[in-house]
Amino acid sequence: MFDVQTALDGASFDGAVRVAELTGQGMISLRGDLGDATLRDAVSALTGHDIPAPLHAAWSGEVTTVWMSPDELLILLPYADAAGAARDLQGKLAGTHALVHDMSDARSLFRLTGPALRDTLAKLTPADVSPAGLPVGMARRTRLAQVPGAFFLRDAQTADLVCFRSVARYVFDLLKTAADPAGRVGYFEGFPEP
Amino acid sequence: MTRYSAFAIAREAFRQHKGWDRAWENPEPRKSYDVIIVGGGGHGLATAYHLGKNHGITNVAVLEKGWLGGGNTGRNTTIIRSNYLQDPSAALYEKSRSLYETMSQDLNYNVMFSPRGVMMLAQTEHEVRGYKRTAHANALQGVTTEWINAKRVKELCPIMNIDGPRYPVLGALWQARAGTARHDAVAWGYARACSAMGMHIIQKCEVTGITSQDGRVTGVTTNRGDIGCKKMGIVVAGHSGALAEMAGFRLPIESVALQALVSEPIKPCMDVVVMANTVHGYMSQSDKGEMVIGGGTDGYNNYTQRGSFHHIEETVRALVETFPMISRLKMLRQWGGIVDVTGDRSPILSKTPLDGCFINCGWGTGGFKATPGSGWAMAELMAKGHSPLTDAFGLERFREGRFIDESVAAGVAH
Amino acid sequence: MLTLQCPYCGVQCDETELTAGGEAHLTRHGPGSDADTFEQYLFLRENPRGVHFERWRHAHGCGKWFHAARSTTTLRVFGTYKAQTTEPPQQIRDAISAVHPGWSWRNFGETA
Amino acid sequence: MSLRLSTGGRLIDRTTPVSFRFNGRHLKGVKGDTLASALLANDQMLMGRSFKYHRPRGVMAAGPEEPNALMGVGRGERFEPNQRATQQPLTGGLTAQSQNHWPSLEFDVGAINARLSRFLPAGFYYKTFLFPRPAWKHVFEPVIRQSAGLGRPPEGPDPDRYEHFNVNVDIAIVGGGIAGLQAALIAGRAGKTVLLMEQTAQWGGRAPVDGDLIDGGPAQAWIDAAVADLAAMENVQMRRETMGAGVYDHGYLLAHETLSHGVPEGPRQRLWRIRAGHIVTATGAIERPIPFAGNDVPGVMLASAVRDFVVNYGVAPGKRTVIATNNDDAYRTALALLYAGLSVPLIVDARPEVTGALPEQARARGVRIEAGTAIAKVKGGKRVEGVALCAQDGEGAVTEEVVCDAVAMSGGWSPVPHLWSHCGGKNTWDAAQAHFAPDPDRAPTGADGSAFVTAVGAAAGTLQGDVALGSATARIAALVDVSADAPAVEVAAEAPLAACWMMPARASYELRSKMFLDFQNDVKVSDVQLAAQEGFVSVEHTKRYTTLGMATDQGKLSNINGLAILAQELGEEIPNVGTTTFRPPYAPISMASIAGEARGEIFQPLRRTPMHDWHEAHGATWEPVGHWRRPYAFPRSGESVHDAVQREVKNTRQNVGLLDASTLGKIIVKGPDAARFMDMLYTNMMSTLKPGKCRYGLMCNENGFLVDDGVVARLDEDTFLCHTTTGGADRIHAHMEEWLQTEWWDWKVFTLNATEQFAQIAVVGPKARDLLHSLGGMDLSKDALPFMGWVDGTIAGIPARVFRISFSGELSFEVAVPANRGRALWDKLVEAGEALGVMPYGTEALHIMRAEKGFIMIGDETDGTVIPQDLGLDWAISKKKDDFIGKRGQQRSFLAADDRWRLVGLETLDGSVLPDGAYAVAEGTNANGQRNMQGRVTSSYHSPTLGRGIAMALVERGPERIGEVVNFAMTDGSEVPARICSPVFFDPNGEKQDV
Ligand SMILES: Cc1cc2nc3c(=O)[nH]c(=O)nc-3n(C[C@H](O)[C@H](O)[C@H](O)COP(=O)(O)OP(=O)(O)OC[C@H]3O[C@@H](n4cnc5c(N)ncnc54)[C@H](O)[C@@H]3O)c2cc1C
Ligand SMILES: NC(=O)c1ccc[n+]([C@@H]2O[C@H](COP(=O)([O-])OP(=O)(O)OC[C@H]3O[C@@H](n4cnc5c(N)ncnc54)[C@H](O)[C@@H]3O)[C@@H](O)[C@H]2O)c1
Ligand SMILES: Cc1cc2nc3c(=O)[nH]c(=O)nc-3n(C[C@H](O)[C@H](O)[C@H](O)COP(=O)(O)O)c2cc1C
Ligand SMILES: [Zn+2]
Repeated sequence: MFDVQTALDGASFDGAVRVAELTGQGMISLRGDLGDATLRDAVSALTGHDIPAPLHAAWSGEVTTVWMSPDELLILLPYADAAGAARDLQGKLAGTHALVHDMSDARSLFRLTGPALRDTLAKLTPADVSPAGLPVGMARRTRLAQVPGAFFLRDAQTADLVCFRSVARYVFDLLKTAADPAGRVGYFEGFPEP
Repeated sequence: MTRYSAFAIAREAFRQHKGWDRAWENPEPRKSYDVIIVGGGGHGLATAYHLGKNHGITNVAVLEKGWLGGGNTGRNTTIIRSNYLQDPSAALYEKSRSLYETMSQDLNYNVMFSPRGVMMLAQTEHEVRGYKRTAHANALQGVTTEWINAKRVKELCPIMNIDGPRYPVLGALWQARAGTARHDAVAWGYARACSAMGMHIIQKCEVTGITSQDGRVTGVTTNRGDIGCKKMGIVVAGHSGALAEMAGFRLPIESVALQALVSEPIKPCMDVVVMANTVHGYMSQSDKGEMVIGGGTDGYNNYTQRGSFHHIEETVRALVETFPMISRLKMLRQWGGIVDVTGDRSPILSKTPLDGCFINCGWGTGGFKATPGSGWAMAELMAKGHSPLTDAFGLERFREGRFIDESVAAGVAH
Repeated sequence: MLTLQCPYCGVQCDETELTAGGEAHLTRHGPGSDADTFEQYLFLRENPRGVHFERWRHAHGCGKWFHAARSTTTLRVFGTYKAQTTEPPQQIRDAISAVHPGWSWRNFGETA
Repeated sequence: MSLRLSTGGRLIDRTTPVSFRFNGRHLKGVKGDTLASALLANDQMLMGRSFKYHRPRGVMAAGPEEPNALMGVGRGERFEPNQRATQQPLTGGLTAQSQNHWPSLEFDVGAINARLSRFLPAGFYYKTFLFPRPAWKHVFEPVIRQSAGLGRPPEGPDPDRYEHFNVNVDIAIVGGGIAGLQAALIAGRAGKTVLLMEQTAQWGGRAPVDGDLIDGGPAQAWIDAAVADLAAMENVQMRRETMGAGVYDHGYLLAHETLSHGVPEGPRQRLWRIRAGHIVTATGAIERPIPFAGNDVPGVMLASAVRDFVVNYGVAPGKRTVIATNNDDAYRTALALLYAGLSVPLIVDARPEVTGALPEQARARGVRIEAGTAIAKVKGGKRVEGVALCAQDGEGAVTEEVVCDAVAMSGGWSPVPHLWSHCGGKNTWDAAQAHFAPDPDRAPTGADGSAFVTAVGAAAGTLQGDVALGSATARIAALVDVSADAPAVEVAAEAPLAACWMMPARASYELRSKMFLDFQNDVKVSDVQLAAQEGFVSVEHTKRYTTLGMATDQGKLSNINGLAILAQELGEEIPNVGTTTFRPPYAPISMASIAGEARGEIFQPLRRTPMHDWHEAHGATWEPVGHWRRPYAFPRSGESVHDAVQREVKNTRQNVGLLDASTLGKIIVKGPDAARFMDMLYTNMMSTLKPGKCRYGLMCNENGFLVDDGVVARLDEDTFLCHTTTGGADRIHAHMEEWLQTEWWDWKVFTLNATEQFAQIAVVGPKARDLLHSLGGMDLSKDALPFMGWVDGTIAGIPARVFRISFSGELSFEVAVPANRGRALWDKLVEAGEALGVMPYGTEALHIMRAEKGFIMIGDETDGTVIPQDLGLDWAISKKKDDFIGKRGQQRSFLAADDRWRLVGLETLDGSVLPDGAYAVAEGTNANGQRNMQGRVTSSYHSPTLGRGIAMALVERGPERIGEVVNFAMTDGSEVPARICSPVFFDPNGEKQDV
């Protein structure tokens, strides 16, 4: 896979939070009736866990499923597995009205780690990122400054954030500026996690 | 009416300014008038003025629900230009611009028309083509405009960053005789001139209903009683939908908030009006020194005269990029107006399904510049039933598909 | 700066996460419709000072179109509901009636 | 003279001197000073010049309401005009300059205006400068403009950084005085998330200065305890130097935080966008000046400001201060001055009788109090030298003169109603206190129709400490539904004030024309009266005619006095006259803070394709398309852009060229109803397209106008891949979703915008096939992949989908690969293509090649008013379909007319290139005197292939007029003849692309 080159080649930055582009990340978009039993089974078989509740992410092993809309899921899995998994899923859903597509290259994924996580996000998004508004496991699709983006917390100090590939540099630069240690806000750091 | 002049001021200076009379009278409404104009904004007043001046019709009342000029006339960024693309627009706006040139003298009221020049920046190839096209059209329409290069842009407006890393300025469409005017003075000057002709300017008089007989308008009901008329002009901008409903028809119009802001005043540093459409912002400096900045429209119907703050952010962001020096300048005040936007974003000057009732609306974000021309044309339409300047702006154009679409040349319409 | 709740995902959306889509409950008229009807459909708009039914899209979110009943003068929101319907739900109509008895909007409203 | 006292100053640290420069002079203050207090300590009473008359002005207030002491602060790129000296903390090395004078503050030529002021009343400019007409533009306006403005413009570019911060809270409290603190304590204890903000650097507001006793101790002790309690609550956040700037609909609160007054390490300012369940305004009250003649002479100040300077900064505005008042509160200033060892020779009280507890204390200390008395006139020019007295109930006949060097005035207090009012909160007139106060029954209402702002403390009209805490306690307890007790506050009982809108009550014109209402904009009592006389009787007219309240302080000191004068003049009650509209921001905020982080690289998102870096490294000149940047051309060193484009075209036609087509939209449409949906979306019949095949399609809007085009590939029976224009991808995807969700929601179709999943490279030219074959992996022969077909496979080891489509007329393949492998494929093509003469080409070469072939370009041939029929694309409009989006629109009379302007080609007779956008003229003029037109150029290029100018144009009945010569007008008035021809200039039979 020597010629697989993500948008930022795995760039990272250490500030009030650590920001790193994850390489080797694959993604599958699935649109379909999330209540459909065939679909649910097929997805669970692939991911190893149940379809997450609305506005949530669920994960097990190397696979994470993010609820994107009432009829859309985003499945995160190793890049090398994505194309094959998409084909398999497509196959299982042959008789079902659903759209499966390997989107591993369409988006960039950043991992944010550190206690200033919520403060950093709050500089960029209008979404409520307080512990009550964004508990661990909840996934929000929203706006990051001037582009669409989505994020969820894996734990109190770790968030995964996705954006479109073409704006990866912009989002990385935004995060870098927001996570500048000299711009510490200290707002959410005091907030209790519920 | 006391004539205004430097001499009159000197005279009054020595008698404690006791000799100035009311700029316009404050009469009680009569039972009926030949013509009622609903709406005491610039367009309504200009219509009344030209009914009298050009057509000798002076038994006219202008009914204003609040204070004169308190609608969009009193809250716009005052850009006056006529470099429009389509023939009917160019004709109307150029007529208007030329009337602005002599308005102060015509009205004996200094409206401070300042032909300092308006430039519309081209920051993409697409805009370059659009503006060159407009320049070509203008040359045939009798509108003097010019395509200028980036160097000339910088000479005319030294505070601009033409090498913006993101959108370098590629040139501009320049109209040297375009500019700004003192918006309130336009309303006041017209009101004074109308009043001098014997017309009635009636404020705090809200039209709440329109009466008709056999499909012909007969008058209005207002909070100050019923008033009869032979003809009526509805000139209420953002409130056109409500008035049309009273008259029994519907319009291709939605009313939305448009915002503007001013900075604190600073010493003169910008002598032209700049519109930057790629980044969405425009700015000029008033005679008092504030930077006058126009924002964007909300996407939703709204009558509150307040808008959403993110439009202010977008505009200011664009202008800080274009004029980096305003970064440390402070915003003094922001406000909103309710603009009436039509299906093709061009105005409506038209007869209506109700006989004797005419409508002038749909100026949206850009009708201040049209004030005198619109009044001129509307008066002609109302007096004669037809005007070459209004022909293309009839209500029927939507069903015919005959749009007058100005956005095609890349622009917003301020 | 409006906030509207998306009826699909439940998010309390900031206005900047939404795009506005104009009047709701328009009936499409295509080939074969007469000039009046077509003009009505494409151009002639409700523009009330008061309750308005309008369309929004949760664009920076779940991507779904929904409808809102909102006052254009107070900006009060009487409710939001999914777009896959040709008329506003009763409970929203009731909420409007509680505040604006006798209201009407196109074919809907109270026949007082 | 003003001076530093030897004792006192609760906010300063006398042991730490701070040096600064004012107008070039080196001065010293101490830590904790504001610029204003430090200047006063240096006896710098004169701090600026007024806007219109250039009158000498000193500091008048101690907070954001200050109208006069505006300074230019900082140097070079960090220079900032119009900073209020009262809010500028003194930092080491600070440089400040006074404003609006020439050549110097002391001697200002512009002050001539003050002498001419009788000729310059309100609105004088509307009445003059009328003749001769050209003189306005060339003489009068330039002169007026030269005198405009206050500070000098900043220089920029601003080296500092700014940011935004978004929070959601249950309750946001603006104002950290005792009322705000109490509100926060109650809400915090009730478990609400609370954000408490205070614009100054101190908690506590006026109480410590006014000497309130709370819970039996000094206010400061209670404040310290409250702050400690709040700091310990996890659900409460506290921010100082954070100003509530504006209240917007649905509980949106904007706040502005100052992080640095000097050279910041991080951001300089932060703009808070707060979504609050409820907003509490605890913003206190502002004292009103009294209109008397000479109330603007430096040394005349608000009584509370005098008190602030003495108590907070240990600075005395004067040694002998006369106090003018109509209320008891001003006596606190007298007492503070006495306590500091200063002299108060006289208190002038407009009330006929003066009895309260505070006056008694002053009397007991031997202060002379004159009841029913007024200041007839303040003596002095650049500083106060004395006052002349008269009876309040008279015309101003002077009874006595008193020597003094400062005057402290108080006309009573007005709540700060701005934030309450921004979003529609209404105020009622309180006659007893002579002010407007928020009416809790007419609060701003939010999304659910209920009130979302509550005013408490002095901001609610409950001015004194006891009632201020009382209202804060009662209202917030009710709001959060708890019970709470207010702490006990001991304050001196105050006797009622007597409204005093003018001193003396029946002042002569001479005096009224020296009584300032709006200090910064030089609006006097006589100006408001003139406005009323001339019929500008609406308060909004008066404001606009006189500019009252339009200065940088937005009338914080002047509005109430102004409208009281107006009411008096009209014989109306004050509430009938009403206030002007309150608008954000509360006090001015920097443009930079509004723009936030969006500057430099992150001004806007810049979308990059996987090959972006390669283009950059190879000298691409860019063309912005939406947020993308596409290479316009790849000039080599020494080559002009024009030459590069010509080379790129030639090379592509002769050898092989590479185009980065990744930005084209790629939308997948799938489902049992996909074909049916595609037939509605496109004007063409798409349902008949066979899997494995491509078709060029057109999309219109409901009006019938062409909005996008692109190649559609059918992937399988129920799946289509739609290519859109670069600018169209997001728009068209949204358009599809809109129709699916809101019109045909029962159709079984899913869409997915897969634009960024793929990098797409167009390999174009006679050697294109050779190049691709040289990479190995796929058979792309004519038989294996015929024209308008597509096939999946692997090229150079990379999974690829290859489309055989051509936008140039050449043999052409578009190769789509996963985006993360796009760069690798590009590199391989460049490397392998070297021998074949491969060159990249940009958008301009693309444009020229398509124009040589007569292919239309959305945005060039279309402009939102063009229908496909105009472009000769009737073949792409299915006649068999009953309906598609836009079909009905196209049937309207104007669109169906046969004299529409239609697409043709043009050849100039001399081979020259027609200018883009030129119009073809026709005979005569229209009814408005405009030259008639019969067409226009839509695209025009020098064709390197044909060696001459070619153009596409829309001409009236164009296709019927092939061979005819029409004239195109140049902007200089000349005309260029051109012959109408077919728009297909090159390879009309399409032989080159189909090999
Ligand atoms: C922020 C902003 C910036 C703008 N910038 C520009 C610009 O730079 N250049 C430009 O050319 N244009 C600009 N415009 C547009 C321009 O202001 C308007 O098009 C123009 O002023 C409209 O004038 P009018 O007389 O038609 O309407 P208005 O001035 O709005 O007058 C209509 C009047 O009708 C009255 N009325 C309403 N209903 C009733 C009733 N029932 N009974 C009696 N009276 C009633 C209203 O009170 C109002 O006074 C801007 C607009 C805004 C809001
Ligand atoms: N006796 C009188 O006539 C009289 C009159 C007025 C005030 N007072 C005194 O006022 C005090 C009342 O307490 P209070 O808390 O209501 O008022 P306060 O004036 O003590 O506190 C208000 C606080 O709000 C801050 N503030 C104002 N606008 C702001 C904004 N936009 N953003 C952020 N902060 C802002 C101010 O800086 C101040 O600290 C008592 O001490 C009382 O004695 C007395
Ligand atoms: C061209 C122009 C210049 C303005 N300049 C100022 C100004 O210098 N100071 C000010 O306070 N307001 C200024 N305003 C704004 C008005 O105060 C006011 O906000 C606006 O007319 C809308 O009215 P409203 O806020 O009363 O609704 C200006 C408005 C316009 C249209
Ligand atoms: Zn949603």
